[in-house]
Formats: sequence, C-alpha cells, structure tokens
Amino acid sequence: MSGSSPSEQTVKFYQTGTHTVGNRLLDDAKRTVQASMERANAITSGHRACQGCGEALGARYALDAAMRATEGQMVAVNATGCLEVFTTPYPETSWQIPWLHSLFGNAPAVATGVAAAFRVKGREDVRVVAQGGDGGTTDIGFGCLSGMFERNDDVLYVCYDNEAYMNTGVQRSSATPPAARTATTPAVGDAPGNVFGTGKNLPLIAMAHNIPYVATASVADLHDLEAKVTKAMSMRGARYVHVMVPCPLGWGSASNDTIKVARMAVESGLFPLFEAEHGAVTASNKIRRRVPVTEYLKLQKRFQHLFKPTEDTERIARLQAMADANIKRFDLLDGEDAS
Amino acid sequence: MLKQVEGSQAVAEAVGFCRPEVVCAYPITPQTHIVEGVGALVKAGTLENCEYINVESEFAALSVAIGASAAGARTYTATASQGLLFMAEAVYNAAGLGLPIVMTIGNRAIGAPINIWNDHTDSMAMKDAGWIQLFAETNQEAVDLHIQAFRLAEELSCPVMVCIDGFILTHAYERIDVPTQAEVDAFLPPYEPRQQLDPAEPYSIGAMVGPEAFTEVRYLGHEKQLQALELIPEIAQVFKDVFGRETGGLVHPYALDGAETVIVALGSINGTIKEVVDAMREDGASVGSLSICSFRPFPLAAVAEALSGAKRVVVVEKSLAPGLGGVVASNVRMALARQAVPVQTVIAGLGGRPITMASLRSTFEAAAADNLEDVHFLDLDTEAVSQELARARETRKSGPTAENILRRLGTGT
Amino acid sequence: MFQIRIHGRGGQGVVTAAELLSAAAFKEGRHAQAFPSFGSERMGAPVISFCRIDDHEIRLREPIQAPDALIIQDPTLLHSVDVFAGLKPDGYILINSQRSFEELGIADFVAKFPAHHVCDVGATELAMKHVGRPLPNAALLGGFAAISGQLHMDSVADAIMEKFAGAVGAANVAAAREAFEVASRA
Amino acid sequence: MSSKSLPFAITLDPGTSLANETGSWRTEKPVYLDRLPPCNNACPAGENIQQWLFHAESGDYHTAWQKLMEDNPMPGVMGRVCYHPCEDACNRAQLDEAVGIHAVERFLGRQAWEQGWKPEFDAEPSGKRVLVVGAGPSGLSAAYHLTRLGHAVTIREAGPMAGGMMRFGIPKYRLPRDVLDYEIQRILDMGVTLELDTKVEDIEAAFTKEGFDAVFVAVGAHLAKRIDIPAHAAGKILDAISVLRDMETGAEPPQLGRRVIVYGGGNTAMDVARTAKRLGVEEAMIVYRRSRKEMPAHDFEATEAEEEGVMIHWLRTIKQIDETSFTVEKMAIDENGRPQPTGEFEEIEADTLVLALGQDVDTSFLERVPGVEIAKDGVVDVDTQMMTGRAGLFAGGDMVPSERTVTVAVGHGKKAARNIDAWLRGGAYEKPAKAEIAEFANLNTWYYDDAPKTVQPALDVVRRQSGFDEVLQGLTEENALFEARRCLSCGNCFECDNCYGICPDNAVEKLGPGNRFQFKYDYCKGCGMCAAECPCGAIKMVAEEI
Repeated sequence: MSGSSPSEQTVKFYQTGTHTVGNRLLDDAKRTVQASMERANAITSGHRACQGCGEALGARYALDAAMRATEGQMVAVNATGCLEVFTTPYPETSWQIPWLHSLFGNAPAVATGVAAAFRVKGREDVRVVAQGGDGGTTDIGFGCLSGMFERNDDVLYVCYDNEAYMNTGVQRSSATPPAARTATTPAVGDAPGNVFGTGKNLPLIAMAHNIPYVATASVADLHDLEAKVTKAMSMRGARYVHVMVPCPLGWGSASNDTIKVARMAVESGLFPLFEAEHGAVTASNKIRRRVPVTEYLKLQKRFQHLFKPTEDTERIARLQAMADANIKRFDLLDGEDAS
Repeated sequence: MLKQVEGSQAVAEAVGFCRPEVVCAYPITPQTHIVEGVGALVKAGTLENCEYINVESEFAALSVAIGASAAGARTYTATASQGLLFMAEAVYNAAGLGLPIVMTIGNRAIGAPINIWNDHTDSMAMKDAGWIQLFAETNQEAVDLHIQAFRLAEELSCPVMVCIDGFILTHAYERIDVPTQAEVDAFLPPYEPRQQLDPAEPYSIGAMVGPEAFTEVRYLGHEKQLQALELIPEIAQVFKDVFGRETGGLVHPYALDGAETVIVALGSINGTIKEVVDAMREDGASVGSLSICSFRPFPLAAVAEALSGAKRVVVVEKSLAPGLGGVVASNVRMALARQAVPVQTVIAGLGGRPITMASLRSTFEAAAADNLEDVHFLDLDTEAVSQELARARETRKSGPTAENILRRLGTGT
Repeated sequence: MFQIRIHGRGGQGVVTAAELLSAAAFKEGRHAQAFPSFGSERMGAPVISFCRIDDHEIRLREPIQAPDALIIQDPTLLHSVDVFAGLKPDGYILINSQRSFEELGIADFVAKFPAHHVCDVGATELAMKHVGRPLPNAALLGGFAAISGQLHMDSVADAIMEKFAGAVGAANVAAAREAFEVASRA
Repeated sequence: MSSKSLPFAITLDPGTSLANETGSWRTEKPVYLDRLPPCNNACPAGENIQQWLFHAESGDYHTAWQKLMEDNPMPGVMGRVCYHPCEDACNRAQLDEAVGIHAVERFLGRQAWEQGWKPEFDAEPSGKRVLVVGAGPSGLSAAYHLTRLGHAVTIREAGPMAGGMMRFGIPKYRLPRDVLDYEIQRILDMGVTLELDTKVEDIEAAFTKEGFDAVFVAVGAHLAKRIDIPAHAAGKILDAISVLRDMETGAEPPQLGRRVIVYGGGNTAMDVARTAKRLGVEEAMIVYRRSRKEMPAHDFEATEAEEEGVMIHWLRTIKQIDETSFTVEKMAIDENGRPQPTGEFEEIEADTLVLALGQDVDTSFLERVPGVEIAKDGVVDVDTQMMTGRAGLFAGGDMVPSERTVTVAVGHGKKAARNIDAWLRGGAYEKPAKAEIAEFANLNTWYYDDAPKTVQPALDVVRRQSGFDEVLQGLTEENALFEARRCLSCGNCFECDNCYGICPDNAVEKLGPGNRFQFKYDYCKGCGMCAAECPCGAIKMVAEEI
C-alpha cells in the first residue's frame, strides 16, 4: 500500500483507491472485468436468485474472469444446487457460455470428462471450469473432487460457499460454521446451532493433494476474486478456488448487506484469504481494518442466539479464537498490528 | 479373424476397433478384464486418440463418461453388479441427457449377501433407466453387439448397455471371429454428436424441467426406445451385410416350428437351453426356445409373434423380483396380453448357481406336462430353506439367514 | 464332445492349462471352450478349470460334471476334494506325481479304468528341470496329449509357444515333450 | 442459433432468461441522485467545490478552474485568505483529515495565472448600466458576476487602490499583493470600469443624473471602534485598521516603538501583532479580555502569531494607562461565558497601544437616500433580494448584517449580482432549492483508500519574524492532485462502477465515461446492494408504490 511515484499515486490515491470495481480514471488493468462495458455476463439478467444473492454475483465474477482469461474458449460444468436451479429453469437459461449440469455429486468427474474430450480432440485451448456450492463440493461431491485433484485433471473447480444447503432450505453442510443455526441445527437447547469441533476445511484438503493452485476468495474483495481466477486460468492441472458467498436467506442477513457481511468475515479473520501452490501457502491478504467476530455475527440472524436473550460470551469467545487462529496461521495482520 | 480367445479380451479388442475417444475404468469383477484389455490397447498405442481415465468409483466412471460424451467424444465404460448400482444416479442422468455412451455390464449378482458370481439382477435394476439393454448369448455376439451398440447409440443419441454374463462369457476362452479395424470402420461412421458443448454455440445442457414439460421429456425418451425397435433389426441387417454374421436383432427364435412349449431366456443360458431343446426334440417333445437379445426396448410384437404358436411359455431368468417372481416373465406376459398362453417363471442361476441340462430338462418336462408351479426356483435346497424358516419362526433373534444356511451346509466359517 | 476337468491349486496355472488345451484344439480346427470354476480363490486354494473340445460349436455352458478326462495337478488334493466325481467309466486320469498309484493310495480306484487311460507324471520335477519353476501345467498337457490322443503334441507346443513367448515358452515345450515321452512309454 | 435440433427442454439457448423480467419482485427501487456535498453547502461564496475537485482530480485543471470561476472570481486570493468553512464541514474529516480544499483552490489560481486563463462566459449585452460603490471583495465580485450576466459595470472606489480589506486589512504575508493585483486586473479586463479616489456622495444622482439602472453599495466597515481608558498621560494610541492601511499606503511604515500592545482578540488583532513583529518591535503583545476558547480569531492565527513570538495575555482588560505603563485587571469567565473582573491587577510596559476592537460602517452617505433603513448597530438593512428600501439600490459586504469575511463578501457580490440581474429584467431571483445534504452516514468509506492530508510547506519562523514573505507555500502539482483525489465526492457519482459491478442481477447499465449509469428496472430486484456499496451516497432506495 505504499510507494508514491505519480503513476502509483494516480492509482493508489485515486478516490476509490484499489477498492472499487473500477472508475473513470483507472487504467483498464487496474479495473475489474465487471467494470467493462464489454464484459461477458456469463450469467445474464432474469435469473431467479434471491435478492442480494452472493452466489449469483460471485459466479459472474469468477466466470467472466475465466472467460477473459480464455478469450471465450471455455465450458462450465455445474453441480446441482441453487446456482443451477436459479439459472436454468426450463424454458429459460441465464448462461451465455456452454454449460452442463449432470448431478449433485459428480461435477468434478463430469468436468474431467469434458476436459478429456477436448484434449483428445486437440482442443486444449478450450478450458473447463466446474462449480458447485459447499454441499456439492465438501459433502456429496467430495469423492469426485478428490479424484479430479488426484489425477490433476486440467479443471478449475470453483466452490461457492454459503455454508449450508440453501437450495433445499438451509440444512447443515460440512462447511457450516459452529453455532450457526440451520434447519438441521436449530437454535434450541443448551448448545444451540451447529456443533463446535465439526466441519472440514476444503482449501486445506485441496492443498493436501499437491495441486498447482488453491485459493480462497470472497465477494468482499472482487478484485482479488478476479485476480485469483485469472491466475488459476493461467495454469494447467487441477486448480481450486473457494469463494465465500453470503446467502441473505440462509444467513438471515439484509439483502443489501451481502458484501458487508462477506467483508466482516474477512476483516474478522473468520474467512482468511490466501493462495497456495503445490501444497504450500504462498500469499495471504492482510486484514485492512480488523474487527471482532461480533461485528460479523451480529449481521446475521443465524447467530442471533449468541446475543439474545443474553450474550453467549463463551461461544462467542470460541468463535473469536477461531478467527485469531486463522490470523496467526495465515499471517493476516500487517507489520505492527501483527505483534 | 478367428481366434481362440477369452471373451473379455475379444470384447476389449472390438471396443478398441470402435475407436472410443474417452474410456473410463474402475475395477469390479467380473468386468475387469475388459477395461484392462482396452487400457492395454491405449497404453500400447494400438488404440490412438483415446483418453483412458482411471477413476475413483463407478459413479465417477459414468460421470466422466457423461462429461466426455456431452463434449462430443465417443465414450465407453464398463461395470458390473454393485458398480452399476453405485452409478445408478448417473445411469438415469446419461439417458435423460440423451448421451450415446456404450457400457458393458459383466452381469453379476447384487449383495447382500455379497456374491461375485453371475446373474442378471444388476442389469434388471437399471432396466427402466432409459438405456437400451442388449443381452449377448455368446462371446461372438458380445463382440458384435458392442460394434452395433455404438452405431445404435449414436444414431438415436441414447446410451446402450451390452450385457454379458459374468465369468460364463467374460472368462471363457472360445473360438471368436474378431473383426478387423477395416471392417469396423466400414460399418461404424465417425461420431457426429446431436449436441455438444461448444464455445461457438453456448447451449445450456441439463436444465431443470418442471411439471409443465417433464412428461413430454419422458415421452420422448420412450419414443426413442420405440424407434430403437425399428433400428436394432436394421443395424443387425447392415452388420450382416458387412460381417456376414447374423447377430444382434431383437430376438433369436430356435426350433419354434410346432413347439408347444417354448422356453424364453436372456443371455448365455440360451446355449444350454438349446442343447436341452435338441435333446428333448430327439425324444419327441415339441419344445423350442426364444432368446431375447433386446430387453430394452422390449420387443413386444416380436415376442408375441414368436410365441404365437406356443401352448405354454417357460421363462428361465437369472433375476428375481422378490414378492412378484420373474422380471422377464412379467414382460413376456405383457407381450402375450392378447393370447391365452400360460407363462411360467423359472428362477435359475442366481449368484452363479450352475444351471445344468439335467435340471432344465426335468423342469421343462414338468412344464410340458403342465406340472410346474409358478414361480419355480431351479434346484432350490428346499430342506435348507424350510429349516431356516422354522428356526426363524422359533426365535425372534434368528440371526443372518445367509450365514445360518452356510453354517448348516457346513461350508460356512 | 470331449470334456476335461483340471484340478489344482491357485497359482499352479490351472486356468492357463485349460486355456492352452482349448488353444491347442483350436489349432487343430476344432471348437473348444475353456473356463475356470469362477471364484475368488487365492494362492493355494483348490481350483478347478474346464475344457470342452468338439467338432462343432459348443453351446453348453454348464460346469463339467461328467468329465472324459481329469488332470490333477496336485496329488494332495486326492484326499481333500472329490476329484474323481462324475468321471466317465472309460475316462482318463493324469496325475502330477512321481509316486506310484499305490503310494498315492488310489491303486484300487484307478484299476477300474483302462490301463493306458491312467498315468502319473512327475510334471513338477520336469518343470523344475526345464523351466526352473514348479509349474506343472504345461508339462501335464504333454502328458494329456499322450494318453488321451485328443491333441497332437505339436499343437500343444504351438499353443504353449503362443502363450509364453521365447525361452520360457521353449522351456515349457521341452517339459511338455518330455512328459509326452514319459506318458507314451507308460 | 435455433434450438430445433436440440433435445426438448433439457437443452436451452443462451441468455433466454432475459424474457423473465424479475423487476416485478421489487418492493424498493434504487434511484441515482446528486446530494449536496457539505463543502458546497458551507461555502459562503457558494462554490461548487465537489465539482471543481472532480475535474481537478482528473488533472483537468482548466475545466476545474472555469467551474470554480462560475462562483468566485478570485481563487488565488480565496485559496489564501478564506477561513475555509468548507474544510470544517468536509466529511473526510470524520475519516482521517479534511481535504485541503483551499490549497487546491490556491493551486488552481496559480495555474490560471501561469497559463493566462480567462473566464469563459457568453451573455448577450443587456444594455443596462450598474454602478458599484466600493472596490472591495463584495464590489469586485458583484462587478464580475454582473459582467458575466451581460451588464455594463462601473466601480467607484474612494481609496487610491482596489481591493478593500483584502489589501488594507490583510497583511502581505498572508496575501501577496501580486496575486491580489492580478486577480483584480483580470476582472477589470472583462470590461469593468474602475474609478479610483472617487467617493460617491449622492446615490440618487447616480440614478437620476447619470442614469445607472441599478446601484450596488459595498463600502465595507472602516471606522475603528474606540473605547475610553482612563489615562493620566496617554502614550501613543493607534487603531489597527490605520496601522494596516499605512502598511499599504504610507510613505514609510508606522512608528510603533520597541513594545506594542494590541488590544483585542480578533483576526485583525493577530494581523497587527504579527505585522508589528515583522516591523521589528521587540515585544509584540496582545491583551484580550477573554480566553483562547472565546476569541473570534481563528486558532491557527493565534498559533502562528505565537510561533512568531507574539505574547498573548489572555483574560486581561486594560484599566489604566500611565505613559508606558499599563494597568491590566485579570478576568475570569463566568458560567455564561462572560468575562468578569477579579480585582487582581498587573502592570505591563509598552510604548504603543493599538486598538483592534472591530469596525463600524460609515453610512452617512446613505442616510439621505429615501427609504434606506439603518439598523441599530449601524449596518444597512436589506431584504432577501439584498435590496435596500430604495428600489434599485442594493447593498452587501461588511456593511450589511453578516459575518465579515472576504468569502462572505464575495458571496454577497454574487448574490447581489443575481438579484440585480433579475430586478433589471423585471423579475425576482429564485434561488434553486437545495438538494438533500450528503451526510457522512450516506457514504461507504470502505472504498476510499487511506490518504492523509498533505501538509503545505511553511516558511521558517526566523524569516517570518523578519519579513513579509508569504508564510504558507503552495502545493506542487503532484500534491495538489493528491489532495484533490482525497475528495470523497460526497453525494455525487464519480463513476467508480461499483453499482454496475456488484449488481447480482446485471440490472445496472453503464452509459460510458461521463454519462454515469442507469438502472434496468425490468430486472432490478431491489436488493439495495448498489445503494449500500455506493461509496459516495449517490444512490437512494425509495419505496415502490404498490
């Protein structure tokens, strides 16, 4: 964030700095694809996502970035889930790219097949992106995903993580955070919400496969999300990008808070943004303005029971500890704050 | 070219000559030798332009095939038994998407109890998934059906299962006329997908379809099977013109002239049945047999016609619909809806139980004498089951049936 | 139709033996069908394989219950399995052993069969001698050709050479030929 | 492509969901609006600060300057002497520090001088003639704006030089004269006639004899307030205004002796004390009866004065003068903020006392004009149109009730000009309604990079004590650009593409550079993300009437 050559300044000190989608004075390279009037709009208007859907947004960013990276030579494979349902209810589809939906649990394998087909036809210029929600990725599709990773197939898999089975009505997945209320982890009893000490960290599992590239991203930092997808598309082999996409319906957050909620997840340390290559973490995004986890939790009804009728300081502390652990593990603080 | 070769190996070679572009492999007995064979062809470079993919499960195997086929590649895989059931969801999906995948089933029983030997329960479990199901009577037919299957699948844009009896065919060394690449090329045109994933034409494939159109989609799937009823004999005819062999088609009638008792069956058991028929005919019995090659679509008309002269029909089948009886028999009865002909079911060869000429003959003679109960379980150890039933009646906690019987037979551990 | 049943143990090439028989018959323009007693047997467990030889297409798929010939690759099976089950009265018996039928304790049984139909050959020793490994199956095929007259030694040799290329094949053929001689003299 | 060849229902043609107009889901809809930035709202001269910064931040200084000149004819002067209430109101102050608006304004003034830019305007000559009395900031501003509106203007100034308090009230070290002269000259170059040393005594004659269609008087407030202090033998007593005037007009600088007491707590007091210091007096002292908290002077002036060695005696009143010794009584502030005597006394030695207790207006020449009302505190009453009781006679600047600063005066000039113009055209000036203020709460400041204010370089203290060089230096272009870019553009879209980029429904249409965006209401579901993520609060959610 430093450096004061005039050219640097025109970017850094422009009103919007590096944080908005674009702006009239930034050179194109510094804007996101979404700032362009010529963007691909892989998912166009008329889809049936809820108001303020983080997944609809994250998917457009990811796929448009991939479209740019591949100059349009791209195919998308989709697991069953909200994204698939709200984009392709007969007789209309919102996709403007070649798109295939097969099943809930097999998107990675289907993508492997698509990639193999293009390879055998000598069309290696056509790249494959597979995508699914956290349910399709961390649970039912986990076996196929691991297989795709292990074979190092030339597929970018993007997981849109909204931390529960939203399509079926907000049931717990292995990506649901502790204490979160879902339809299958109700906020009742003396340990309301999801159980502590459960769940799996898919980015780390992906890293364990030693694949070329693993990254986490968030709709809170759209430049970063795009940059990571772009970087992923510059590589061959199995790549994995895990994007946090808030779900206003499932999280009980305001539809206009979608980006704010995602931002608080990042700024609190609960959702660390990092990159890894061949199993080793290579970079992490520093927290800009650190906030306590309560700033994040309070925006969401699924955590409401942590504050009402009385503040559940013990569980809040455990969640804060998770954030602190991430901050330490991924070195999320800059210089002096770090100490 | 004539060869003395293992059935699996011959099928592998035939599949290779069909120039598949993507082959997915996951091991399961008794299908394994086939994908191993294809794999060897790819590895050796004999089969070029083919991606051979070792996957992590049958579910993945067919899923990879779905992706490859949707992307316009000629795609093949093989499985059996539990494997077929594990990929069940993808089996329906491939048919729903109209992807012309060809898959070999090395027919085998389904557990529990776990059993690796042959019967037809696996294929029967998927009979209504929307795939075409062809049953091979011999290894020669197994080879030929694969070549026909690709053409059939691709002309209809519909997946095809070629069902081969596990071990009985897959592991048998026989004289097989294995075709040449040139012959296969002459018969099987390059794959031209009806639709494929293509950046130049960015369709969405696999949309969600609601009540307003789902019935129509299903109807069209049914219609496709009906078209197959026309196409299967045509393709068999073309195949005969090229290869000079009469294989495939809908049904294979045998010694039906004046046959009052007609035996109906699927797959390799028809060989033994023919021997029995010949033997009985020599002794003056008026029996014949009908081998059904195309189980899906089910050739109602062809079966009705073949059985038009029969006074009674005995269906020998290697699968059981618990609580009903025979799966094939039920289908045959539908074919005979307008004929007052009794159709009896003989459940035989479950889990690899040998089907002997002797047992069949006595059964057919009983049938001919209208002295056969329906449903008849061939060579059933009635003593064993009655004792187990008695035991179960006595004690609430009777334990696992299979182990109990084995214990009683003294072959258990 | 001539039907052969082969008894042995997992790892002794029982299935290969049946395959080779069928291949040899094929080379003589005959139809043949070889198949194992399907199962998941492991090394050492009793294994059976079958081979049918005929002059026209073989449609029969049942296991061979009344064999015309028995090849017993492992004499220890004599006491654990009913290897002789269903053997035709004028059937053939070939046993892999250097010991006499008396020593094997089956003298009385084999006496019921035509003398030239029964034979024991030290096939394992021959295999050790020629191949260097205790794999009796190929050698026994030579013995079978000699006593049954169903196959020519040369077609057996061709089948072996086709299955095992080069030196290994040649060594097995040598073993088979010596077994053929031994059996012919018996 | 057609879907004829494609499988029924399962396979669909791309982008067909455009047929599904999800706009019907909406209960609230976003609308773009321009809110009024607090800086603009606070500017006495009515400058559209956010807008000229908008151009400046893109490096288009000329456009920025022209925009600024629409409201204020003297950016160079203003960037130096204005007490910039805009910066006090700046939303950025709540983020880190206020934008250094005055510094950028001063920079633009400098650019204009170096590039020789002229104000662009096109107005049909109205044929009307307007007399402006007084060449101070108010009069000059009025003349400038009236000229832009097409009227012929004559300025009559009683003094020898134009500029009024800008020249006679503000020392060189705060406002170099070359800057003042240049910007005054630029106004005259537009065709304004300036008559110096011409005191107007008869307003009526200007209408009747000379035939001016309207007259604007802005003669300021020049009469120094005096008080009586018991003095046995009074030492030298001067008033601040005369001292500062003499600095401009006198043959040589005023003689102040070794020690000077300046009596008062306003900016003028500070100016005189600091001037005295520069003239070389050994002790420049300020005596003020209240504390620093209550003083009318701006804090930075007191600070700068102290930096330069001026000694400020807070809470003191002068009770008695005997030659060079001054008896002062300590005061204390009561709960009402008023100073009360304590009965404690001190002695201070000084050679000269300069009174800086404020000024009164010389309204004598107006008293003869029928209809003109003089308020009790000696200022002239004007209506909302800034017209006196005499039709066609308008007044502004220090002589009417208001805060007395150069910027307010310039604002009066503009306001008067607009009213005079409307009156001359037989109407009344309608002030456009104010848009709602862009509050800090309307902003999403996450999107603004961290960028602390640039500090203007200041002259070192020694040189400040010894000469009249300008204390505050200007900004380099890089710094000015940087400072301009710190503007949050409160309430006004600056095309950051956020709404366009983050709409989950692609319901925002980008119209291209300079043309901003528009909503595609056919698809907008009304989630409100655009409004929430708009950095500058230029989007508002309004309920759909159902």
